[in-house]
Amino acid sequence: MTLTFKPKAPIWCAGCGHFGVHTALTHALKAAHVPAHEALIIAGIGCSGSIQNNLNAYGYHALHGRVLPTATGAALANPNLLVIGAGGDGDGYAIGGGHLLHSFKRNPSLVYIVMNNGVYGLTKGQNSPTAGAALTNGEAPLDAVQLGLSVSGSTFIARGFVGWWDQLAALIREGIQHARAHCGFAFIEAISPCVTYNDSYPEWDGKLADISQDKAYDPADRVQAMSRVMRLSEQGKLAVGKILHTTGSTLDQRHNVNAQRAPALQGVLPANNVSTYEAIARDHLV
Amino acid sequence: MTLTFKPKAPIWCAGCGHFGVHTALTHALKAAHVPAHEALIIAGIGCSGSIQNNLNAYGYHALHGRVLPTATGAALANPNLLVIGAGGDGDGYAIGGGHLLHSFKRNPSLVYIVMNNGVYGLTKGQNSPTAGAALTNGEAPLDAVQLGLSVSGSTFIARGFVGWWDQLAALIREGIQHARAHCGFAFIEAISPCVTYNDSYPEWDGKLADISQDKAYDPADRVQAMSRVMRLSEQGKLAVGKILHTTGSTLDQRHNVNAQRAPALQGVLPANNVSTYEAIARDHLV
Amino acid sequence: MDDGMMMASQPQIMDSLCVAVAGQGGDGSLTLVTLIARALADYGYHIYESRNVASRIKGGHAAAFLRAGVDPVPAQGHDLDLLIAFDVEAIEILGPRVVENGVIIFDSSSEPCPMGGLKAGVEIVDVPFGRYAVRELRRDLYKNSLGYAVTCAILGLKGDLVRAKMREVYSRLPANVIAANLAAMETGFQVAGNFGYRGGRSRWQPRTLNPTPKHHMTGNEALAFGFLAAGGRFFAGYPITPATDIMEWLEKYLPDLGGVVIQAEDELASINMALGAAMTGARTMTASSGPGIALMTEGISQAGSAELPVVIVNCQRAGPSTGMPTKPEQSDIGLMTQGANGDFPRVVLCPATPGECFEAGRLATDIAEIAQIPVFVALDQVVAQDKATFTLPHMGSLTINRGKRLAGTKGPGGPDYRRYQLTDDGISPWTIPGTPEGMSLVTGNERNEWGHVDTGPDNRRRMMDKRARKLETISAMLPTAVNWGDASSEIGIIGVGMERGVMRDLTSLLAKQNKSAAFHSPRTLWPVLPETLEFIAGKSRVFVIEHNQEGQLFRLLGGALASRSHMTNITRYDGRAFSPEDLFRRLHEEGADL
Amino acid sequence: MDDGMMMASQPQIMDSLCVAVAGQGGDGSLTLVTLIARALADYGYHIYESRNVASRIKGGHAAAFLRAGVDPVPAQGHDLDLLIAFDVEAIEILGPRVVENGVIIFDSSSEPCPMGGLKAGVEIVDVPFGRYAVRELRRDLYKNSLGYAVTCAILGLKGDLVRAKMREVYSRLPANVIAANLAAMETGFQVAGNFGYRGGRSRWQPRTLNPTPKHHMTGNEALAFGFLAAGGRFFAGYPITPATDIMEWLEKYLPDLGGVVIQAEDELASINMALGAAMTGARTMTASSGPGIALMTEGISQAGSAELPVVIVNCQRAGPSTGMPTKPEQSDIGLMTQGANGDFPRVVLCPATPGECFEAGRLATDIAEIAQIPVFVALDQVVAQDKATFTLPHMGSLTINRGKRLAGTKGPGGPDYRRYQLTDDGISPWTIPGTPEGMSLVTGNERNEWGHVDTGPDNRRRMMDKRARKLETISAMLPTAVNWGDASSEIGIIGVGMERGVMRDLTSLLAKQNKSAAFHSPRTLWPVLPETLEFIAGKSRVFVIEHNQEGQLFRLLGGALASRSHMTNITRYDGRAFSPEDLFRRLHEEGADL
Ligand SMILES: Cc1ncc(C[n+]2csc(CCOP(=O)(O)OP(=O)(O)O)c2C)c(N)n1
Ligand SMILES: Cc1ncc(C[n+]2csc(CCOP(=O)(O)OP(=O)(O)O)c2C)c(N)n1
Ligand code: SF4
Ligand code: SF4
Ligand SMILES: [Mg+2]
Ligand SMILES: [Mg+2]
Repeated sequence: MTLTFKPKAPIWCAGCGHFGVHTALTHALKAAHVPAHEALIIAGIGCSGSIQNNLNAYGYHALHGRVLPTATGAALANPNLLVIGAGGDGDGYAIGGGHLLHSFKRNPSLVYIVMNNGVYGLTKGQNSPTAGAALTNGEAPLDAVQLGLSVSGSTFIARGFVGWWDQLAALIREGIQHARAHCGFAFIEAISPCVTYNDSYPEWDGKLADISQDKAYDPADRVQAMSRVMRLSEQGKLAVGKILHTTGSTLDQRHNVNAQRAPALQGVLPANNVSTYEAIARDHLV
Repeated sequence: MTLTFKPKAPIWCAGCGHFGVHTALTHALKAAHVPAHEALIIAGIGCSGSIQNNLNAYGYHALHGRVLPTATGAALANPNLLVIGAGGDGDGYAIGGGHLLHSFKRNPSLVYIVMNNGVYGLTKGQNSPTAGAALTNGEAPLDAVQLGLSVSGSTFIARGFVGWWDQLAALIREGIQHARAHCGFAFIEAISPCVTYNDSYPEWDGKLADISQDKAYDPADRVQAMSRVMRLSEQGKLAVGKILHTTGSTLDQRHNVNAQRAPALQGVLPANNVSTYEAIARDHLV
Repeated sequence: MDDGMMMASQPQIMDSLCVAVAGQGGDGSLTLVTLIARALADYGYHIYESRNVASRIKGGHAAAFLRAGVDPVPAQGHDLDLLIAFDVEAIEILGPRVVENGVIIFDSSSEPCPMGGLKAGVEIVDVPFGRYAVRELRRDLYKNSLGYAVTCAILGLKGDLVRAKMREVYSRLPANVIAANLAAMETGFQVAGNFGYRGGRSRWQPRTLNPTPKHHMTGNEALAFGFLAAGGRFFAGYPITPATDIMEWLEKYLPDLGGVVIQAEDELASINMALGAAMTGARTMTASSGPGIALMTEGISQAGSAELPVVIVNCQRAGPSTGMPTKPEQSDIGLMTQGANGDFPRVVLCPATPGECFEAGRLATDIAEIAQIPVFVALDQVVAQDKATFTLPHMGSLTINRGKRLAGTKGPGGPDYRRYQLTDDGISPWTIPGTPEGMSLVTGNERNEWGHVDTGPDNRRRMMDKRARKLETISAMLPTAVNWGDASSEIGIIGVGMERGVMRDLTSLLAKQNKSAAFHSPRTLWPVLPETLEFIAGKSRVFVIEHNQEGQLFRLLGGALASRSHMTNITRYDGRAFSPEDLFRRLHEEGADL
Repeated sequence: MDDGMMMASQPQIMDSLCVAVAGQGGDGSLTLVTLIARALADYGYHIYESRNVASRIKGGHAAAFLRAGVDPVPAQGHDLDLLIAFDVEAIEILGPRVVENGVIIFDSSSEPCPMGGLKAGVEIVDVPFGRYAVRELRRDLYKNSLGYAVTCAILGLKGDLVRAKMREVYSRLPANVIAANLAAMETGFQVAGNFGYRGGRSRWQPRTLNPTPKHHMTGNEALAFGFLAAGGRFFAGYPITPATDIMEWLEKYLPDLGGVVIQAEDELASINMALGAAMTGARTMTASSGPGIALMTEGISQAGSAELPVVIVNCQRAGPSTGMPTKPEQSDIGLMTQGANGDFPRVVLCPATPGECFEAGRLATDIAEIAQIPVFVALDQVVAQDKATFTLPHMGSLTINRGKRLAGTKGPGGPDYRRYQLTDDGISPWTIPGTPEGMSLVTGNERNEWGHVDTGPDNRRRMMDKRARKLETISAMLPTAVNWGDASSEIGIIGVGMERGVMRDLTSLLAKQNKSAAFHSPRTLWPVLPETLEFIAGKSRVFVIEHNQEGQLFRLLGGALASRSHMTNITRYDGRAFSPEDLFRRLHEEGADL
């Protein structure tokens, strides 16, 4: 057997929420039976952005904020891969906010996990877009779940909490299945407290509302999902669970990309394409 | 009287929707009694991004996609100005999408008008994020109104149609009043067809739903506004009118910026600040 | 108008011809030039087309140019034989460039043609286009069809051929539109006839040359084709003048080959999508112009650090910032060669003709993958958008080189696989995600051979040195300069991109005076090749011609150790190309003994 | 342990002292160094502090250094007199740097101190920190307080002073935490006593120097203060190592002065917020490091084109791309001097000490507004984050120069007001939005004097030339180099930023051997000043010392016409600073006759 890199132990502070995400993701990959070499983890920059070093899979450390375009390029070029983007809330919602918007809209078949701790961990504690109003002198925090619901192309939106470990793993597993079945973009936010700069563990218990408990809740109904999440938010609560799960046009479909037809999977030797190239050349004769 | 630059005649194609925005904005500025020298128009790059050349006001031609950060910087530095951002849908929703998100969240007291024609006019007809699914092979268009509603910090969201000229002017006027009263971010999308590359005039009449006609509609209720807009969208309709009008923490408040206290309004001569500077220096003695 | 007057002399044998069509943006001058070009190409002429437009959709002075010749045409000429002017502004701007005894076809619908500034003997053919076209919906097209016939009659082109060409060019339009335009063309023949151009009487007489079929492409198109032919299958871009054509061309051809063209939400997304695709092993490109390239620099540095192959095309336009979007410049040389954070190996190619653009697209794709680095292709608006006839290489003869890419599904062979293995040539064998047991960590941080972060000083030095060695390894692949003229001349003239053509024309201009110089036109901008330093060292006087203000190429050569005591910089930055006469004058002003 | 053994010799008079505190990130080494520094400063010592940390929050080798001297300290030294090591890794990495007869205080809680690689006579003071601190909540702090007392006892500092300093430094902590740490300190004194350091017996004896109060700031802090003191009132930024401190410092002080510090969503927003604020007339700055500066280049080009004053600080770290975020480098020289689209005038200052950083912050703000251009201040991680004692200028003596800014509410005076008026010095008088009758169009496109788009070639040339003239106009304001050493030496040594300090130390090292050289340390990187070219021309051998791989400064000087046949480049890019000994060796290897 060839020896490739060995995953390292995480370097997070003891108690960091990101450990929980790491464990949940490891379990979800196993539960979804993803062979190690078919998974490509594309991580952001931040404390969260070292998770790829700790997993048995292909890993890429993207630029700060560019997890999603990178992941989109990779997933479109080779749809046989399971591409999993993973990063922080600063990475994904501040510098990467525009790409998130367009990923919900484009609906590429990949998974994106955001580790939300309300803070920039690696740069030592500045507010992230999800920092609570108490920290921001009254600025309302961003709710990426609402944002995702507002973009009509989105198909899978969930939120978990590292404290509720098994639910988080299950949500990630479902997201993986969504992406692997080429149903589109699976967005999962993990509430993952930063014990060093924004220790919010104590707050969450009372604040999280697990929507999956409600048997009547229908994740296929976007409008109701939105009302529910918004009403909860008015009550100071954050919805957790599988919030949206529906179907829609995917980026891969629109580009006609699949296991046979994809950029990384073509025989690109000129010799195999001479007649096509000659036809193109003829188009430009005068 | 000093002679400054003379506004030029617009250079748009005959029939371009942007003429309608120009007229509506001119009237709104007059109706809101804004002195010419107190208005600063910050335009994007695109056909839409030449509107500042045609108005009697201070004008700035920003970088493509950077209308909002520029406008935020200007409005925060001098709150006595009425800062009006104006640009295209490519400028504002594609390359500028992340800034739009954060402007809804930050709620700076300024006006932002997006001329939505579903197309990149100046670069000759590529799809913009609002291009209809028929043009994009099934990708759902972005609805910036829904997006804005999903960000809980937003305070003023409206949509008009250049074909309904007087309503558009009235919406812009209200937006101007919102910003001038330092109530926050006034977002107005103007449906403004591009006759050359995406002549959608014929479509709009049947597609627009004027929400202001409904006397029971309450623009202060975000959740209801969202449901209404989403339901209309499911029916293939686009809501027009004043969709959200509420109050919230503004960026200027949080930074304690006002007519007396603002970066551009300070006496910055060192002589006026010697004692403060000395105190700071003392903080760093060992 | 005395219809016999201009016909007194014999028609002139057409060895070369310069035509301009000008009016307001949206008048469709480009279409008319295309029609004439296609007709002339049928006679076997070499063609060169260019344009000068404003950054707006309708209105503003807009001109299209055509130069035809029995020999390949290196650049747009300055002097005009024939001007088709749709308004007075067109006469004011271009009239003075019409040669003695040249012809102006003028749209006299609203005003008479102003005669001031015109040279002696210029014939004015007055055509009230508006009067004829007033009832037509597609007025521009109609005007062009009319003008086409008038022009072809004056040029002495065969009516049948002229008619056939129009049918061919308009073939995809609706039948009623074609019919209307064919009618307009016939009206045009009548108008020409009224001026005496009928029954075979004309001002020019075309040669019938060897009609070998030629390809006719812009630099952008040829570059895109070269990329595609090298197995390029992924393109991510964002519209921007003058680079958009590349995306549009690829959108037309790439999907059929299992490729993808994606319009990103901005340039940050384009470059990072490209990096993501590159990681999967797809051959990948993006393209933009100055403002977009500036946005991409962080991503380009990431490609350099993470060792990802990507081709970045920069169709340079006049800066700074938004500048003059439709005007040519070469003012991103500093940006491309040195504009990113940190040190990393990169290559900047600078083709000058459509044929070289094809080759650069092909070669850049190979070099990027072989060395696992970002490779720029630097065009300027002239090279990018001017359109010329040339011959593409034989498609059956093309090859590609995938460097140290390991076989698809097999493990990398050795007992262990290190993505960033230290090697003598600086290049690590690599395998793509999906390969069993090929797992790797790819990162923009400093790391050890396995891809794990490692900032230890020894590791750092080794990794930096490894990456730097790549340039040496691929040095033999870098395209060398085109040299011509009198190699023994004491005077050397250097220029890249759009300067190539005018340097060629200057050669002819000098030859007429029995003069010469040594010309050197690099095709690799970075690294600066030894041949250029040797060329400079071998002359007693060297002139560096370039389109920017600061002398960015001049500075680059100096930074690369060229001694510059005998070097002179000739710059231009007004958004206009040099004509050979301009260049000759500037060289003289700088004391060139020519 | 024989408690009399080490005390046999007389305590050494402390003229200079190098201390390191090292352990895992989060151990709080920085706090301990701060405490010691404050105590030594009270004796009148000059202090220099630096750090070496990994890019992670907890864990990873992390070290803090302190060098104290009776004279100002130019840089962190290499040799250590005293090492406080919290783990074995710290000994392995730093132990070999402890001088003969130096002292190591070692945390022996889990392992004994490894002795391999240590120099002769090094004394090990074994302190099982863990045993003492185990019950404490704030374990790190507790360890530091303990270590502080042990160290101070060994250094021979007066107990009262030592105690008072801790109270002072911890004054803002809760009372119970203070009490616990005071107790830890007393424990520390006991531990030291066990090793014989009690009753006035110590290894060193501090001098009592003229205790003039000194300011103690990092380059980042001093730079931020300079900006603020120059009337800087708007800062937009985005966190990034090692630039974040600037934002954090300004957040503390700017709001009280009616200023604003805004944390943007990314660097594109920061630079464009800065441009928006600059347009209103607020004096404006942003700061970042390589990756963020790369993202800002489009905006910087816009500042150049639209003629907006803005200061951009680049705290350079090791690239390429994410590289090594906490390590110093000078590898964005190309990016800052040439990395943006198009040609535009810009200035790059490069201060080397906190005092110069203050002045650079002040001056950059003035120059930006006077010339209406973007002005970079280039730091490297060492200059940015090392902390030294110096004396700030007298605040009452500061002045600012607003250039051609027209009076607030008055019209611009003349019969007409053109934002981009063509002037001999290239600078157009300007007025800010809100001024009645001062309306203007500001744009990044080429335009006429009024601000309307105009791409005509004559207008273009005039506008480009006008903008280019600005650099000439402000040339007298640009800070000149610091020169020292033997001006008549045939050997010249050039370096900027972090190289300054080591060049100073090298001077002393050479002096000990009765040798010398001419040292030249520019404080303006761009434009390259004539003084530097003259310095180079006047020497027979010139060495350019810099922290990057490609020799970016060397290339810059060559590009600026310096003849380089007698120039040698000495580069380093392993993330570590030179020590004077390193530099001496490298110079020798390159054949420097020193
Ligand atoms: C372009 C750029 N800007 C800034 C940074 C500095 N930076 C590194 S991590 C980070 C934020 C991390 O916060 P988040 O994404 O929330 O991750 P966390 O550390 O909280 O897990 C920033 C701003 C960078 N690396 N690149
Ligand atoms: C960084 C950058 N990328 C691309 C461009 C090219 N560009 C100019 S206008 C434009 C899009 C215009 O579309 P929109 O904003 O919708 O305005 P419209 O013309 O439709 O009014 C683009 C992509 C640019 N100027 N700068
Ligand atoms: S700083 Fe916060 S986010 Fe980072 S590793 Fe520590 S606990 Fe986790
Ligand atoms: S191209 Fe479209 S958007 Fe641009 S001016 Fe013409 S009609 Fe308006
Ligand atoms: Mg975070
Ligand atoms: Mg548009």
